[in-house]
Amino acid sequence: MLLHLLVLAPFAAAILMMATSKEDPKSSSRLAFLFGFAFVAMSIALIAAGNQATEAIEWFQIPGAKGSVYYYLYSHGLGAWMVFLSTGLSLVALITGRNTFETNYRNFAIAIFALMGAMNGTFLAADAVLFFFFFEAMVFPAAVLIAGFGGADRKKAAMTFAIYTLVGSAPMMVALWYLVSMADNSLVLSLAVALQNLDPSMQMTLLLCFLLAFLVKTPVFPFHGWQAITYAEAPAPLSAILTGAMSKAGVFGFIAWILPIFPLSMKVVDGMLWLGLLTAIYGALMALRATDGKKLLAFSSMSHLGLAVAGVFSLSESMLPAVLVLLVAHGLSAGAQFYLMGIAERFAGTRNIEQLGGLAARNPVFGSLFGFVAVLSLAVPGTAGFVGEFTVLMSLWDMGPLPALVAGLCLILSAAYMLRFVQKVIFGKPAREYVDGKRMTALEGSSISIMGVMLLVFGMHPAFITNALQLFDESAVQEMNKVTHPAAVQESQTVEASADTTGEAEVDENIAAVAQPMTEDDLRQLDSNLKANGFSDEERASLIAQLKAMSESEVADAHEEAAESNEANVKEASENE
Amino acid sequence: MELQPIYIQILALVLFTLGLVTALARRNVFFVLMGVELALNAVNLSFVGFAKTLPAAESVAGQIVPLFSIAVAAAEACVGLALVILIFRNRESVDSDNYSNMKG
Amino acid sequence: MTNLPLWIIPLFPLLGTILLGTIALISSGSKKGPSEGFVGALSVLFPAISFLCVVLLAFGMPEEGIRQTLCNWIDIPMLKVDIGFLFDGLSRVMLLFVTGIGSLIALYSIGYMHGDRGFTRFFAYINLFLFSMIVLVLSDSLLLTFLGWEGVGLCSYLLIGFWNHDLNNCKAANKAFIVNRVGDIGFLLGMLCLATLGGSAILNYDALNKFIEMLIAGGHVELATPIIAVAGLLFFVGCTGKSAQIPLLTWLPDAMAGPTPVSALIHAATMVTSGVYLLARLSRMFSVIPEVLVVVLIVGMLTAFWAAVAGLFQNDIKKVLAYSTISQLGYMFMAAGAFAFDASIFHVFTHAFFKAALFLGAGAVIHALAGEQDMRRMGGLIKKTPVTACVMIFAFLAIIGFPGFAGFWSKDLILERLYTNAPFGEFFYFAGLLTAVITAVYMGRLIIMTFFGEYRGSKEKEAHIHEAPASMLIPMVILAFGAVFAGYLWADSMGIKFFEQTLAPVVSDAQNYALGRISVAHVNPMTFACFGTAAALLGMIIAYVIYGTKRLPRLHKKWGSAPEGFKADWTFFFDYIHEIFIVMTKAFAFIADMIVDKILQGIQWTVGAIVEIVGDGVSSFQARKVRVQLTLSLVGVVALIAVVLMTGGLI
Amino acid sequence: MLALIYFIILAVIAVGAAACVLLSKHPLYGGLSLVLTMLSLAGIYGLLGSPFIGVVQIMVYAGAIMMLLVFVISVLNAAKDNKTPMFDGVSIFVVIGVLGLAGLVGFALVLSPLGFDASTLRGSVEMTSKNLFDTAQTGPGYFVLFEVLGLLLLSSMGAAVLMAKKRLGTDEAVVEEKEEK
Repeated sequence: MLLHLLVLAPFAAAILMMATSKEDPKSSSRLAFLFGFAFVAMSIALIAAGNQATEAIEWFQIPGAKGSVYYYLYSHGLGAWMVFLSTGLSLVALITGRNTFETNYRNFAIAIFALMGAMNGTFLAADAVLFFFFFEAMVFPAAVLIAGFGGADRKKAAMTFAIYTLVGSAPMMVALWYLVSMADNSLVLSLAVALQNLDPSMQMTLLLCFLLAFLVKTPVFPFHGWQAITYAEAPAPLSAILTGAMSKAGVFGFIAWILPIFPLSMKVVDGMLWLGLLTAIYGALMALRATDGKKLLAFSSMSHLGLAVAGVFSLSESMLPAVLVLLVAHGLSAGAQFYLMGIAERFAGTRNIEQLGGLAARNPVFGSLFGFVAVLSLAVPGTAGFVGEFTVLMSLWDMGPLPALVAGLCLILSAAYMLRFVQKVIFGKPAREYVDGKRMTALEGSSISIMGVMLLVFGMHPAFITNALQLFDESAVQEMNKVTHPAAVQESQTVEASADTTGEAEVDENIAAVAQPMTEDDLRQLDSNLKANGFSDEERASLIAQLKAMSESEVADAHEEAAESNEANVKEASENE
Repeated sequence: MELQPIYIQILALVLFTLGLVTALARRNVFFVLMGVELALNAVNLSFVGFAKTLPAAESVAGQIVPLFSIAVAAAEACVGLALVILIFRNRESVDSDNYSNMKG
Repeated sequence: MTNLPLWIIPLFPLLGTILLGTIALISSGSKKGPSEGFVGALSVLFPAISFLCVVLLAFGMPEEGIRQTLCNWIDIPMLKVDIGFLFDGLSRVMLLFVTGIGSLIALYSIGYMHGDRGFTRFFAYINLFLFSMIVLVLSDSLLLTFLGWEGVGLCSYLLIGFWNHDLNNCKAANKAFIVNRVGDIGFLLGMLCLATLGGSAILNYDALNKFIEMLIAGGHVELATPIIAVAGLLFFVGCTGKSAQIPLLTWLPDAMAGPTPVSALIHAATMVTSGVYLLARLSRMFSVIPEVLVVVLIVGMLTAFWAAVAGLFQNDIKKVLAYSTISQLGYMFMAAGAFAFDASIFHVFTHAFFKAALFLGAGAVIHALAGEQDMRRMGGLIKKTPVTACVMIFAFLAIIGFPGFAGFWSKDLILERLYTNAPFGEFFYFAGLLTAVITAVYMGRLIIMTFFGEYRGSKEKEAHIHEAPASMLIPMVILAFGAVFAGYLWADSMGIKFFEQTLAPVVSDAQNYALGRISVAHVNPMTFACFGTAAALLGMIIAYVIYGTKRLPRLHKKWGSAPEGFKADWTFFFDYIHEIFIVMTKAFAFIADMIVDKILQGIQWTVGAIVEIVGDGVSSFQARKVRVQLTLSLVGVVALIAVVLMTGGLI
Repeated sequence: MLALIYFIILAVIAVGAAACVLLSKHPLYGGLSLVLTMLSLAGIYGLLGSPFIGVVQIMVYAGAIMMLLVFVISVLNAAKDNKTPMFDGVSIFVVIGVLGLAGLVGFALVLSPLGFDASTLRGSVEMTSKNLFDTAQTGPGYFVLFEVLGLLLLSSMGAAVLMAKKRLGTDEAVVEEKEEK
C-alpha cells in the first residue's frame, strides 16, 4: 500500500494541485507543503518497514514477449533510501521555491510532484519495463521545469538535457526489448536467466546498451555534456533534486539492474572502475576552474558520483553499504548546497562567484549555514560523507592501492575547490555593489539545517542507513519466482550460480575467507549473521566460545595467513590489471 | 452480357480517382471537401460491390459498414465545414494553399 | 571519583560549542551582540570543567589505563568501528595540558578578543577545537583519532580565517586546510593499509599492539614488515601535515594570520603536536620498522635545522615564533626517530608551556601596540610592559635550554637520546646542538628587538602602549611558571623520572624492543648538560653581539618577510615546490577545462549541428503546400502498391 | 442484361456528374453535381440489392450533407472567388499520381476473379436492423459501434457549433479571435 501510495499519490497530488489558485502562491504552497510532508513521512515509514513488495499486477504485453509486463513494486533498503532522498529534497525544493517563484508557484509544484512520482517509481520498480518507463518519465517534468523556470539560457539547457538523456537511454530500450522478448517476463531473475542463454558477444552488446543509459544519467566522464549547463540553468531547487535524487538513478541502475542481470567480466569491471575515477578527477578539476557557482556544484556532484560509480565497481563486500551511505550523504549535502546557492543567487542577483563575496558579513545566518554545509560536503569525519567516502576508499583499496590513491587525490581536490567556493561566496568583501534581494527565510534555513543535522547524525551513526540494506533477500526471490512460474526452482539455482560469477575478486575473497581460521572479525560477522537468523543470545555466545576455543591455537598464524592471502589477492588483482 | 462485379469496382475506382483528383488538384477548399466526399462514396460502392460476391453469412459486413462510413462522413463534413468557416473568418480566403501555417 | 565516565571530558567543550554557536547565530542579527562577560564566562567554564574531570580521572587512573566503549559507530561488512575511549599514561599527559592550557588561553582570549564582532563565534570555535583535540587524544582507535585529527584541522581553518573579511586570511586558511588534507589522506591510506593486514578491528590501538606482539612472538615480523612499513610511512605523511614537517611545513607560518591566542593554542601548544602524539601512540608499530624511524629522524633533523635558520630572518614577531615551533617540532620528531617516544612527549609537554607563554606574550605585545607585528617597529618595551617582558624572557630561557628551565631538561634529554640511540648518533647529536645554538640566536634576536633598545615606532603610538589587562596576564604568568618548572617532572640528571614512569606503560615496550636490537652507548648525562648549556650561552652571546650592540634593526625594504600576515618567503624552496604542484594541478584543470571539455563540447555540438542541418534539409522536403504533401504521400502509396503487386505481397 | 443497361446509364450519370464536380468553376455547381452523383449511386445500390443503403445515401448524403454544404457556400459570399485558379502546376502532378494509383489498382482488380454469389443476403431494412440491434443473435459488436457512432455525431455537432458560433464575418468576432491568439 505504502509503495503504491509513494508512486501513484504524487501524480494525484500533482492533479490536485491544479485545482489550486494560480495567482495566490500562499494557498497553493500550503497544500504543496502538506503533500510534501506526507510523502516524506511515508518514505520514512517505508524505510522503517523494511523490505516489502506489492502484488504483481499484469499491466500489458509487449509484442513479441512471452510474458506480460507487471506493475510490480518492490522496496529494498537502497530504493527506500533513494525514495527518501527524492521526497525529502522535493519538500525542501517546494519550500525554497515558495520564495523564489512568486506567481507561478502552482505550476512549479505540479511539476515537482510529477517528478517525484516518476523518481519514486524508478527506485521502487521491480519490473524492468516499469523501471524503464519511470526512468524515461523522469525526464519530462524535469525538462519542463528547466524550460519554464530556468535561467537565461533555459531553452537550450532543457533541450540538451532532454535529448542527451533520452538518446542515452534509447539503446537501453532496444536492448531491453530484445531481452524481454527472450525472457519469460521482465523481472530481474528471468532477464538474468534469459541472458545466460545468449552468446557472449550479444551479452556484451546488451551490457553496453544498458551501461550507456546509466552512464549518461549519472553522468560519467565522456557523457557529462548535459550536466553543467542543465544544473546551472535549472532553477536551484530543481538542480538540487536533479543532483540529489535523479542522478542517483544512474548509480542505482548500476547496482540494482546491471549487477544482478549481467555477469560482468573483469575487463568491464576494471573499465568502469577507472571510468568512475576519471570522472571523479575530471569533475574535481573542472570544479577548480568553474566560475559559475552552480556549475561548480554540478562538477563537484559529478566528482562525487564518479567516486560512487568507482565504488560500485570495486565489487567488494562492503560496496553496497558504502555506496549507499555515500549516495545519501551526497544527496543531502549537494542538495543543501544547491538550495543555498539558489538563495545566494536570489540575494545577490548573480551566481558568478567572482562577483559574490562578503555574504558572511552581510547575511550572517546564511553565511554560517553556507559554511556549515560546505564543511559537511568536505567529508570531514563525523559527517555521513566521511563514512561514505572512507568505506568507498576501503572498497577501492581492495582493488589495489592505485585506485585508492586516485580517490585520495580526489578528496584533496575536493577540499581545494570547496574552500575556494566558500571563500569566494561568503568571505572577503562583496565584489560589487548590489541591492540585497530576498533573504533566507526561517523556514528555508531550518529545513536546510535539518538536512545538515541529518548528515551529522548519519555520520555518527550510519547504522540508520546501512541497517535498511538487504537487496534481494530470500523472500523477494521467492516472490519473483512465484510470479515467474511454478517451475522456477531450477532457474533460481542457475541465477545463484551466475551471481557467484559476478566478480572474480569476490570469489577469491570467499575462498580466502573460508581458508582462513577464525579471526575476531569473522567471529563478529558470524555473530551478526546468527543474530539475523534468529539465534538467541545464549546460543550465539556458546557457539562462538566453542569456535574461539577451536581457533585459539591458530590465532597467531591466522593473522599471518590473512596477511599473506590478502597480499596474494592484491598481487592477483594487479596481475589481472 | 450480364452485370459483372468487376464493372462496379471499375466504376468505384473511376469515381474514387475523380474524387481524389478533385480533392488534391483543386485549390478551392470547398472542392477539396467535395472531393473527399466523392472518394468516400466510391469506397462505399466498392464495399457493397464486394459484399455481393460473398455468400450469405459474410455478405452482411459489406452492407453494414457503408452505413457507418456514411455516418462518419456526415460527422466529418460537419466539422470540416465548421473549420472552413473558422478559417475563412481569419483568412478571408478559400484557397487551401493559403492555409500554410503548419510548416514547422 | 574515578568512576567518572570518559565521555564526559569531550562532552563539555561540545556543549560549549553548541551553546555558544547558538548564541552566536541568534545574536548575529543584533548590532550590540551578547554580553561579553557572559559569553566569556561560559567559554572558559566548559574547558575548565573538562580540565577538572581530567584531573580527577588522572589521579585515580589505574596503571594500565581506563578503557571504555561508548557505542557502535560504523557497522558494515569489512568495517566495524566502535566509539571508544582510552585513558592511559599518554592520553593523560596530553589531556592535562590540552584542557589546562586550553582553559588558560580561553581566559586570555577574553581580554584579547575584547570588542571583536565575532567574539562569541571565536569562543564557539575554540570550544569545538578543544572537543576535537580531546577526541583525538582520548580515542582508542585510529578512526576516531582521525575524527579529531580532521576536526582540529577544520577548527584551525576556521580560526586562521577568523577575520574573514580579509581575503588574505582566507587564503592562509585554505592553504592550511589543503596542506593538512594532503597529510590526512596519508593518514587515511595508512589506516586502509593496516586494515589489509588484519581487518578493521586492527584500527583499535590495543588490537594493533596485540597484533604486533603476536607477530613478534610468532617470529613473523619480516613477513608483515613491508605492509607495516608502508602504513608507517603513510602515517608519517599524516604527521608531517599536521605537525608542519618537511615537506608540508609551509602552512604554519601563514597560519599566523589568525588571532594570536589561536596561534598559541593550536599552532604551538596542542594541534601541531598531535603528529608526535600519533607517533608515540603507534610506537609499538613503529618499533618493528626502524627503517621508517630513520626517515622520521632525518626529516625531523632537517626540519629543525631548516626552520631555525628561517627563523633568523623573520621580522614578524609571530612568524619567528612559528618557525621556532616548527623547529621544536623537528626536535620532537628527531626524538621519536631515535626510539625516544617518551622524550618526545616530554618535549611536547614542556614546549606547550613555554611556546604558549611566548605566543601569549607576543599577543600581549601586539595588543599593546594595537596590532603592530613588525619587530622593526618595536623595541624598549620592557619599560612599558614589564610583566609581559618577564614572562617572555622566562619562556625564552626555557626554549633555548638555559639550565634549570623546562626546555633544558627536555631538550637535553632528546639530545642525549639522539647520541645514544640513533644510528650515526654523533652526527644527529651535533646537528641538534647546532640547531640549539641557532635557536638561541633567533630567540635572542626576538627578545632584544622587542624589549630592549629604543622604541622605533611612531610617536603617537608610543603614548598608547599599555600593559595587558589582568585576564590576559594571569594565564601568561601561570604559563611562565610552567615554562620554568615543568621540566622538573623528568629531571634526568637530578634523578627525577616521574614523567618517564607515567608514560612507561604505553611506550616502554616499544622502546625496549627497539633498543634491544641495537647497542646503546653510555655517556655521562652531565656531559650532555654541559654541552647543552654551552650551546644556549653561545647562542645568546652571538645574538647579543649581532643585535644587541649594533642596534641593527632598520627598515630594509628588500629584506622580505614583511609582516603581511600570509606570505612565507623563508620556507626556502618548499613554497616553490608546493607551487609546482599547484601549478600542475592548475595546468591539469586548464587542460580539462579548455581542451578536453572544449573537445567534448565540440563533439557534442557538432553532432547536434549535424542533426540540425540534416533536419533542416529534410524539412525543405516538407513542402509548404498541404496539397503537395498529400500528393507526395499518394505517390508513396502508389509505390507501395507497386511493390506489393510486383512481389505478390511481402508475406 | 436489363440490369447492365440500368447500370451503364447510372454509371454514366455518376461519372459525368463527378467530372462536373472536378471541372465546375463555382462550388455551388460542384455541390449540385455531387448530389447528382450520389443520387445515381443510390440507384446503383438499389440495383445491387441493397436498397437500404441506397435510401440512407439519399437521405444523409444527398439530403443532409450536401444541403449543409450548399448552405455554407451560399452564406460565405467569398466562396466564389475568381482570383483562385482552378488548377495549377501541382494539379498535373496530382493527376499523374492519381492515375498511376488508379492504373495499379485497376490492374489488380482486373486480375482478380470475381463473381456474384447467389446466396448473398439482400441489404433490406430487416436484415440491417437485425444485424444492428438484435444483440442476442449477432453479438454486441455492431450495436456498440452504433452507439459510439451516435456519440461521435453528437460531439462533432457540438464541436461544429462551438467553432462556428460567432456571428459570421463581424469585426468584433475577428478582433476577439486575434486576441485569443
